[in-house]
Amino acid sequence: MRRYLALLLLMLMALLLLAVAMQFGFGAAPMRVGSAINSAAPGQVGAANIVTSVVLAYRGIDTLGELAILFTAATAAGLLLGQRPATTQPDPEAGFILRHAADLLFPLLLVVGLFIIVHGHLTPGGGFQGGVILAAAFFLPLLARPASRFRHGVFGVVEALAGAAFIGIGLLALTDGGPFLQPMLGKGVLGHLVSAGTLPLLYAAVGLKVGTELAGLMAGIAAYEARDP
Amino acid sequence: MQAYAYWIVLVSVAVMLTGAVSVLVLRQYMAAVVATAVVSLGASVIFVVLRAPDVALTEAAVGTGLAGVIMALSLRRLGLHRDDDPAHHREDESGER
Amino acid sequence: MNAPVLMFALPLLTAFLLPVIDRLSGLAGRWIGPLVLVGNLLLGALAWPHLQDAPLVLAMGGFRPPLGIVFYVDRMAMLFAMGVALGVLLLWPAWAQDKDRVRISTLTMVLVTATTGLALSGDLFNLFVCYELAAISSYGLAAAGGSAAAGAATLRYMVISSFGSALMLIGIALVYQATGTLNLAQLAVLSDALAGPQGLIAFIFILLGAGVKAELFPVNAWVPEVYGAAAQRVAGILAGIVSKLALLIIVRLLVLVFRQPEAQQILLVLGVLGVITGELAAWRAQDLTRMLACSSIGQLGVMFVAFSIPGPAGVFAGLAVALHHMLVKPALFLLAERWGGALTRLPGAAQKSPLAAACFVLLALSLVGIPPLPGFWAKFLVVTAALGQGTPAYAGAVAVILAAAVIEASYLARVAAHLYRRVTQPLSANRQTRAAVTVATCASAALVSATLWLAPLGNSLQVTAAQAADRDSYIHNVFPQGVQP
Amino acid sequence: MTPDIGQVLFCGSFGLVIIGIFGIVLTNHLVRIVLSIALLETGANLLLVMSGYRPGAAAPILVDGTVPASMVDPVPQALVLTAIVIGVAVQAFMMVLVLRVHTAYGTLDIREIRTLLERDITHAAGVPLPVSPDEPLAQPHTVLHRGAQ
Repeated sequence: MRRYLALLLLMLMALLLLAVAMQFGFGAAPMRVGSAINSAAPGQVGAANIVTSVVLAYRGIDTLGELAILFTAATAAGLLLGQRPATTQPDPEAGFILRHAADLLFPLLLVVGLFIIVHGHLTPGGGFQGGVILAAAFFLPLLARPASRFRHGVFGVVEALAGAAFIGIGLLALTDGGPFLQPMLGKGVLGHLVSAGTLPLLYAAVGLKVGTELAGLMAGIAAYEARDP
Repeated sequence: MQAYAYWIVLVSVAVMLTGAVSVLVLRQYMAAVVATAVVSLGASVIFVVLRAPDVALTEAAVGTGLAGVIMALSLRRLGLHRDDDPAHHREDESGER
Repeated sequence: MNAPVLMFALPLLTAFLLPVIDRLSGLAGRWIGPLVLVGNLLLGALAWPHLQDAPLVLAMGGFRPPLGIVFYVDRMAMLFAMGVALGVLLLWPAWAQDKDRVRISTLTMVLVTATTGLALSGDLFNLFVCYELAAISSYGLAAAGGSAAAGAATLRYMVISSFGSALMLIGIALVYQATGTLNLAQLAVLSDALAGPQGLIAFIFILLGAGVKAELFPVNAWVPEVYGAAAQRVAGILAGIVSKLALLIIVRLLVLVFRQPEAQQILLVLGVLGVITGELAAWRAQDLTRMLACSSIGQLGVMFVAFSIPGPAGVFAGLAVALHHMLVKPALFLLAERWGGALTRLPGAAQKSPLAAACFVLLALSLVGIPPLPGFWAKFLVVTAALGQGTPAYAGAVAVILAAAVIEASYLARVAAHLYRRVTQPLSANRQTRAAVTVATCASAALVSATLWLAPLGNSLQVTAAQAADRDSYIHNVFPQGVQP
Repeated sequence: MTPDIGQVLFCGSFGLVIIGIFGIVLTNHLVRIVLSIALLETGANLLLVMSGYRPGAAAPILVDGTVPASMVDPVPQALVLTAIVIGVAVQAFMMVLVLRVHTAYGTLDIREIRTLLERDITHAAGVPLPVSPDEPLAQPHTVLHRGAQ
């Protein structure tokens, strides 16, 4: 009975949504704040990628909140996963292909990840996307050789310092009277690698933090005491 | 809007919706995870057509890559990753259609 | 004047650095959390005089409001921000064993950051991000007990909450598609674009999203399980403090953006249903923790009814009930740490810790609304504001609230009876912890002093509510020279 | 009447939302519920990006300094960047909880977990078990039927 009630409710909701959607003007974006940012961003922030200037400069607090969400998810997961008892024998060594592919891919993934982070303010991509690729790079050796110990300690320290760096750069603006998270260090020439002031530094902090956090999270799930089914 | 964009969107929406339905219908959970990744890829193609390259890269890297890896690792730990024959794995018929 | 921003940034900085600090010195790791909370309180006290005449508008990153995010710090926001700092300080989860202590302190500091952001922010999507941050840190804290029941209860809570936050995201997409902006003040100016069906559906989705943590009727099925399974201090924080902040989002949106009468009617109906289901479930409960959990659903239902009343009277009544509940409920949950089991285990408890039992009775009386205590004054405000509307719907709501007060009185009396039953053979009830007794006595002392100085407190609260409910002054404060997108 | 691109996109995003909600409400296996939540989030993200689109406008990225004539709204893209990462962070923690619950209760069916949860909470609180007549009298703490895995 409960199921048919739920089904009925969902049908009603589906019709409701579609009724609204059909007279939803697609392609008629009001562009109130959007066009103002599009015209102001290159001048005010100096980043070629306007979405990056929105993510880090205009809406920097959102990105700080999002960084905190990822940090909380990794911490809470670490809390629940706990340390794996040393007695359990690790998973078998990975196959030939995976081991050698992992050795081959590791440097490439690092380069691609760092490239995307560093060019966050010029081309599409940035801290989060590059950070995920870095996480894959850090996690790959553990996948290939499950016996090798994942150095949670080092990654924990890097993660904490990167997060503190993001907030530190934000608080730096307070020291000389400016508001929190104000972009500093001048804008440089639009389109050059060293431009848009502190934005690249912020995205580097985001990238490192995301990379180390997610690698720790994935290592935690992989090392969850291997129960053979 | 270029003409071919309409067809790209049409195909990727079709792929997304079939992927989404198959997430609920497929019996094996690893296949359901792959279906979710297909939906995510369809969405990232649409993001490219909607002139949102940043979002497309994020959806591909985070939505497909990371979510897929985490789900696959968890399924391995849950013992659901192999093609589970009913004898080995208790399949509660009442649960799924 | 950057004190409010520091109240947001410093707890987060502490949370990020806590693992490193704890590795350097265990003592620092143990005490830095409460220290930063005291710092938050001082910052709040520092900023309070500046808020007397006009609220503080802080543009983040120095970008003027419609482009960047703005923190709108009026008296109500600062009241809640300081309430969070004080509440979490009193309920600091000191129970954690050593190996989990660092992570649980980190999650608590992140929860303080998120709730402070919820109180201060003036941007719709930033409220969503802070709401998600509060949600994920409360998942971590609720499941931190490590028991299977805590994990399962948190899992069901996460399913409902993820469903709610996805709906909230759709609501924000609908609002952005109709107006093109996220700043609450500019949304208030453009609120007639949201008067149509699209606006109403966006309101319903955001209400359901924020309603999960505010224990709104259809989406509060998780409350008895999570508060029953999680640590009682975490339950106290979630029920007492975090639920009010989620409620604050809905109040801001109702006052500023969604002013169509259907929105208020929906809130009224869901509030009344919440009161009914909450009080009945609490009456049926056989253990103190579930009773307190369900009674907090009922109390929040009363708050929804109060905030659904248009105009400053509604905000004033709702604020009174919210602050009173914020003072009383965490202390009751703390007492439930030792007395949480079945009511049949309670006889003789008053003999073992008489002071705690006396505080319990005093707090319960105020919760029910016995005349001299502030609880009566808060409910009286709700009843008069509702009757002031004159419509039968509000009259029915008042009837439900009064009936709920009677039910509340009956089950709290049953608990008091169990507490004070004299038992001769070895007492089964266990003694209260020193921390719980001190917090309970602080809450009772605050309650008694509020009773004595009710008039001045009431007037200043009325001024705060009038300021919060004043839509035009909000728009003027954020855009002094008028809105130029 | 071939539907224009706007209606196709709406069918796609709302279709995802509705299938996601169906999946959460109607299926009982935890892994499927987690995947349905991911679908729901993807649908909501699609809707958010669509609300910032303008036909004929270019992506908001200045390629070697030339400012395109008209650009798409960058704000929803920044919001969706945040929303996607939030969705995956919550999903990762939920999977950790699924692992914990699976180890503790041995089942992944949300109905069984609900009954076991109620049993544990009432048992911990010391409240006598509400024995419903049509339920066989099971000992308070045995697991209903432990799955094979």
